[in-house]
Amino acid sequence: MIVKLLSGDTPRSKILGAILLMILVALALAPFLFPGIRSVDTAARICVFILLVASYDLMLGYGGIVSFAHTMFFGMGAYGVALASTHMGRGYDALIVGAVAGAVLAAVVAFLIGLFSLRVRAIFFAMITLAVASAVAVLVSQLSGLTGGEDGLNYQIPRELTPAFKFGGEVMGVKLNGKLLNYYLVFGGSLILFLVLLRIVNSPFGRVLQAIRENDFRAESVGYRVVNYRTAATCISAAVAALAGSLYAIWLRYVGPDTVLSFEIMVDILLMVVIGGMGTMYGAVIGATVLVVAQNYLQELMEVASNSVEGVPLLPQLLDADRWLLWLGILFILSVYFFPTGVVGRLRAGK
Amino acid sequence: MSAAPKHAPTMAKMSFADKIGPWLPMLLVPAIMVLGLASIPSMSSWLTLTVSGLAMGMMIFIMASGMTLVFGLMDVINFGHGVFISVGAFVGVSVLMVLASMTEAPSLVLNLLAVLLAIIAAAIATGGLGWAFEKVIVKPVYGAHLKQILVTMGGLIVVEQLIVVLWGPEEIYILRPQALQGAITFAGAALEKYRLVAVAVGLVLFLGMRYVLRSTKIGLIVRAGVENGEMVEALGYRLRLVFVGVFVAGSALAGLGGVMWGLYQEVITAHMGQQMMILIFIVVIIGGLGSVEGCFIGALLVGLLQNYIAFIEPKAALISNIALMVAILMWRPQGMIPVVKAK
Amino acid sequence: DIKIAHVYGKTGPFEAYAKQSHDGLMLGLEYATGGTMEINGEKIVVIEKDTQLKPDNGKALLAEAYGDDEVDLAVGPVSSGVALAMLPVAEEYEKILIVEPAVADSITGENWNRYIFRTGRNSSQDAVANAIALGGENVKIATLAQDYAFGRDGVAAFKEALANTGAEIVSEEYVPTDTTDFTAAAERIFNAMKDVDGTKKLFVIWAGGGNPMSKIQAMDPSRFGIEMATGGNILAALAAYKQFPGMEGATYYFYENPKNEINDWLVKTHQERFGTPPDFFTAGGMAAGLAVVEAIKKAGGTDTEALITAMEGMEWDTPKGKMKFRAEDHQALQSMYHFKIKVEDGVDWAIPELVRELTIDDLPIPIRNGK
Amino acid sequence: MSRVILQTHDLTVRFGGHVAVDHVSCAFKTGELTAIVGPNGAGKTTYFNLISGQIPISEGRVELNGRDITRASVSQRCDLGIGRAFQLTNLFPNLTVLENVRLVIQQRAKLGFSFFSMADSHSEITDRALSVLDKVKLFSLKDQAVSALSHGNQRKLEVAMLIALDPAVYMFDEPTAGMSVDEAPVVLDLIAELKAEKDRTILLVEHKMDVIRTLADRIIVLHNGALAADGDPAEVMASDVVQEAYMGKELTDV
Amino acid sequence: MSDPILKLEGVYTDIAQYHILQGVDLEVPRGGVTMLLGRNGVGKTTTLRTVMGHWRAKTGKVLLDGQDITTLPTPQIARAGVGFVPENMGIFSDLTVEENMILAAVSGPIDPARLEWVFSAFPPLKTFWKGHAGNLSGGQKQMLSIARAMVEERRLYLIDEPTKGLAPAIISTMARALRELKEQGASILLVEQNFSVAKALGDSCVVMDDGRVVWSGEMAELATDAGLQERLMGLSMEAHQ
Ligand SMILES: Nc1ncnc2c1ncn2[C@@H]1O[C@H](COP(=O)(O)OP(=O)(O)OP(=O)(O)O)[C@@H](O)[C@H]1O
Ligand SMILES: Nc1ncnc2c1ncn2[C@@H]1O[C@H](COP(=O)(O)OP(=O)(O)OP(=O)(O)O)[C@@H](O)[C@H]1O
Ligand SMILES: [Mg+2]
Ligand SMILES: [Mg+2]
Repeated sequence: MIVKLLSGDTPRSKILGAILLMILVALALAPFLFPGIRSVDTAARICVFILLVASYDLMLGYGGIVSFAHTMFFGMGAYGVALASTHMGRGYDALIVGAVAGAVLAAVVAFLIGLFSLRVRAIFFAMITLAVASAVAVLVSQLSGLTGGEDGLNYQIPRELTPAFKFGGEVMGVKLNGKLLNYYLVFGGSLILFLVLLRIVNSPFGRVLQAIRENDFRAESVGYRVVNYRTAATCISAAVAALAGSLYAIWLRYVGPDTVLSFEIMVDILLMVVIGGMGTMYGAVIGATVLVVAQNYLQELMEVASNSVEGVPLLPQLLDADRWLLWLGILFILSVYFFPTGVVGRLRAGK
Repeated sequence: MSAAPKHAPTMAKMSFADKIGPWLPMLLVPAIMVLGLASIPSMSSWLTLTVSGLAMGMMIFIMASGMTLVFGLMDVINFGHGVFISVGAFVGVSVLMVLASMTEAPSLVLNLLAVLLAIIAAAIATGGLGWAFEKVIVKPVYGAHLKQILVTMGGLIVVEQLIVVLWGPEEIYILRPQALQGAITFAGAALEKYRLVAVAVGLVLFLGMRYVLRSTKIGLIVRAGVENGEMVEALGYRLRLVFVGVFVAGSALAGLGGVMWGLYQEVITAHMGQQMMILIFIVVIIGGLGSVEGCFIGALLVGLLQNYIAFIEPKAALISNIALMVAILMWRPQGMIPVVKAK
Repeated sequence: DIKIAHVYGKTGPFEAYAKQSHDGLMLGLEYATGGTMEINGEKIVVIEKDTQLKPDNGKALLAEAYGDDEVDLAVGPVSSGVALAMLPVAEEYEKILIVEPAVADSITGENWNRYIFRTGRNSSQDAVANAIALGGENVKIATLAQDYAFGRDGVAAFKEALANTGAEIVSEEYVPTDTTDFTAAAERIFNAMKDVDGTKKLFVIWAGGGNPMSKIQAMDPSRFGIEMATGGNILAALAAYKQFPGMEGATYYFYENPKNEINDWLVKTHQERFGTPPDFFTAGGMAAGLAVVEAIKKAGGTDTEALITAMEGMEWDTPKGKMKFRAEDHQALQSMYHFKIKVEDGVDWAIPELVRELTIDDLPIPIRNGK
Repeated sequence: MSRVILQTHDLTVRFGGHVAVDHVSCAFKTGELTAIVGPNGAGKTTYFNLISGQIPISEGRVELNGRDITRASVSQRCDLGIGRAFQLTNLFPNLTVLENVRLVIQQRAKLGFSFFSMADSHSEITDRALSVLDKVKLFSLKDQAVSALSHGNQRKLEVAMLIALDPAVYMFDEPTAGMSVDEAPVVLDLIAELKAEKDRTILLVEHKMDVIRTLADRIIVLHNGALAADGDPAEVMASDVVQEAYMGKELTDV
Repeated sequence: MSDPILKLEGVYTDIAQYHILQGVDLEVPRGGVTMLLGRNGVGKTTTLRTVMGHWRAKTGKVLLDGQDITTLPTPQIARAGVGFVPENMGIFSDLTVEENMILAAVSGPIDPARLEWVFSAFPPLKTFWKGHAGNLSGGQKQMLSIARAMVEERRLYLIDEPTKGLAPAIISTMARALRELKEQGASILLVEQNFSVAKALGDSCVVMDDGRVVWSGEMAELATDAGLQERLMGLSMEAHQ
């Protein structure tokens, strides 16, 4: 049954299995295990990013397609929900319309980009996606009347999903309110879509993608229409990314270019995929968890470290919480160094 | 049975299009200039825009030249290239501040000497940094683009933060050396004097790089090494050494670019190089990977087009570079003068 | 204890501003409590949170501050985008957010809610002050701004304020934020102004990096009788103003300009502790710190409703002289400074010498929150 | 019964000025094994490339079953029944041997766009793949990554993939190059077996004369891109063209 | 006979976790052509790559002219006078034929006389001198690969299956070229599947099976002893002409 849910793609390493299980449990029970606004927020982000990164892995790890437009698709989903909620007023219909419209738009745009440019070399495809993504970012900033420009949009979502909605009292010291429901919406949505992705990469379609990644020329000559497969992968990936964006928008109740469209997020996604392990899907889980936690808590950790080395020359300066980026950078380098095939690849090899 | 065989392969006459094809990119720059002339009503405006556009192109070329070596020839995507530009600028500007007596003197010779010293210092610093970068960060990821993007991004963040630790988070404002301030005006057009320096440096660099790549085997070794390093070593070349050398050279060029750009902007920040990266990528890619000539033409095109479009239709300036890239890739998916086949 | 959260972009491109802002806040608290850091015997605790300039982080961190850390009120952030994302959180938790130094008009405009106060200036204040400084009969002005909402709003506000001064806008140029080459924009402006009569000025509204001023100056606008003009800036940026002796404009703060006790103390203390004079955001941060203490004293505690009542219409002293939270939109009304650039040898920056203090009464700042 | 299945009319390609295939018109019948010989660089591989669609045609036409496929893409031609193995080994290097063959059969079964079935659940495909591997004696290596195979075994896999594709027209480009003397017969026997099935059309580029002598029904000779001879093996082999330009002096005379 | 130019003593080589070479002992006499024969996958290529330093011997020694080169970096092995024609040809396909050859001439510009000699063996290289090597036909690539090794004088040539894909006419010119190399005093270690070429060229011969050398001796001995051939390589006369 579990194997079937995982589409036969088991973690294939005891340690990996254990880690994944831990993450799953932690996320499933996050509001109870780690009560507190910030930690639940972090958990929700992890869920969204797992999904986002997994959708990227479908394209990159399985299809070998390097795209820099993934945040654009993410943003389409997010803005879909935001705009629908702004214009249709608060309500579930707005969420659904926004999410579906976002996903469809993302798929269509992916289709168009794919049709145009998946024929060219990988690196040029990457550059074209970069170009399109930055053009869209410019567009969002320019159409400030519609999109709120640089400032983004704040909007309302159904009351049942906000902290203002209370039902019952407390369970284990956790207030039962709309925020909790919202969290489980994000968690459940991400989980289901992740399992769907897992199924897709283990289907015959997924195998073809891998073959194309390995040798597109040969794949074409045994009869696979490479462009069609790549385009399909890009579309699916884009649509799922958009759905991840919608979940994020529902969670945050805010969208803005820095939050869903920036190149920084694109880099985060890449990093998560690679740290976790490309072409494994489970890598997304590990990469997203590690990185989101690091981004959120590294600073606090360093605060402590910095205080403990006070008096030593230069060290406190380097360990200053404001220098957290420095250490994140070092973490980047070390992780690529020590996990050349990602954490998942490493764990599987050393089983 | 048909005729007895002859040994030479059959050759047909090449069509005109086939013959002219390789030369087309060279014609693009003048073509754009003529187009500009046709659509800009005022002659003096056209002159100003054209000359300063070409000079800006030179500056972009200077910054992109290191990237052409490293990305084009070695196939290493160094996202950290931008931070080398920043480091170059910081080192160069620090040197210039120390040499204030030389830069504030109204003597062109003294001023240029100061700039030269700043450039040398910056190139040494970034070259050294490049050496460390290659050893520590890049070496394990040759051939893996994605990992290159990531580790160099990591390196970028680290170095950027180190700049902040060393120089502080504030932007630093500087003035150009005395004799390089202001503009010269001619025929109703104005051209910043500093841009003339950029043109000179850019031309020297262009010719120098061409010379080195054409008259030594270095370019060949690197290109061959990217395809099949084992074989290059089996021929007897110490590929590692060459790779390190080229990477260091690319980094030093970034340092040079940093000084030039810092003096142009007259304000430097740790992010300044990073902000130029997209433009640099565009130039390297539309030029065709590995081609110094392509990079040069690409940079001039970008410089000119930016100016023309910003003048004719400012709104379109937002995406003019991107549109240029897309147009060129549609025309030639490998870039204008590809030396290396893109993966 | 009295808990205050300072939620701001400590790391990232605005790091320098952030540091000033925080130093200022702490100095303000110190001055207002006479160095005890206590109000009515209760200790003030300041919690710092780094948004990394990301709006989503700003939101989460502010929620954490209100919800988990249970702070009494919050101050911040640097960037307008982050601030706008944070506004609804204050409303949701029904706690006060003092915005400092984000400038977007909409913070105390359309996106405002009653829990939001702002000690920092808004874009209109900048625009109106500059309009007064530059305007006059027979003055012809061209503007150059970044092509996004901030730049366009700034020009619109400037234009609106200029209407009463007799000056006229003859050309508006917008260029992409990442522009590095201003030749084309300058050329367009020159062409537009070439044949205009009157006093010709080119007013530049520019936020962040890039430095159009000196690049346009290098193209010798005086050929066409055009003078450059722009608002004030932080000290580091004033170095670049050395090319413009005699240039006029209006600024938010320059440490030599305000003459009052608090500013004297600020300049002296800052010089002692940090070895430099205080800057833009130090003054702003301090004003926020002073406002916090004043408000808590006046309200007699940290109850939100009491604070709101106390703060609406509250007047208090800052390094910039008297400030006043306007009751309608909670924007702090304050003086601005009309300056003229003087270049002195041996000073690292150009000096924006005071021409005239534009007081609260001189500055008609529109109310934009529909109240 | 044999009929013309594949036909090229004045097939030509130019690279710059170099005419690599020069107006080659030729028809191939079912059940026939045609050997294509010619000096290195004569255009044999290029001729294959034109038929299978790997490079665009400058002039002329290709017809399959009377249908003009000149404009069809590589994968379309593959669907229509043209299959080929490559001269320079060209596989999916990081997948296993089995996966390489499975992919081919899966495409034959038109399963590529099945998103939600599990790939491993299609056991009939796996079984077929295994039987093909068995035929080329690669069964024991089925779980090896292709990149770890020796050169000779990679050549065998190349052949296996073509057999798995089971097209109407088989094009082998020097299938035994680099295969040791005891392995080559395995592949040659397979080709002979295919030929015995009568309805297959086989095109074979080979440099080894003994192979051609035993297998070919017909030989065509390409020289400098042009068709220099076409006909019965013994006759063509004995002709001056072939002897002089192709065979050179016998090795023993060196 | 004088001491051998190349000598492998008990070489074991692993690739990843596989033990590929399992104690190879082999000698290449000075100034002769030594054939290295064996079925597919027995480790011939691995042996050559171990000599070049592409794979490293786990135990055992590789001696070039008496000098231990087991752990020397590849470029130094090459510069010690070893020319290598790898199995996959190692063509730099982005480079032109000319550039491939320029690179192959490690010690300076190409000697024109020698180049003419190379051209006489492989005329197509002259024709496509300025063309991209990646566009050459299979056989032409093979020629280029051999030509690269021949363009400068070497003490020892390691050549892996040079005749695959070559038309008979070219095979005979190539064979002539190899003989001329030998006459110039070079030694050659040649892996070959084409037995008639082996017979015609080889002076001595080494046969491998399963990662070991199972027979070595004079080529003539093997060439005339059908039983031995059958036993060592599964070669039977009827499979061959
Ligand atoms: N893409 C290309 N661009 C330019 N020339 C090419 C290209 N492809 C092939 N050629 C040239 O066309 C000629 C024919 O090549 P082809 O590969 O068809 O030869 P072949 O008959 O298969 O030879 P071999 O027996 O050596 O494999 C060669 O001279 C080659 O250099
Ligand atoms: N990269 C590799 N990883 C794992 N095993 C390998 C690798 N390369 C080769 N092998 C294995 O090593 C053994 C010897 O290979 P090698 O290439 O030396 O054989 P060979 O004698 O040259 O055969 P051929 O005549 O087919 O070229 C083979 O069984 C092969 O599967
Ligand atoms: Mg061929
Ligand atoms: Mg071999």
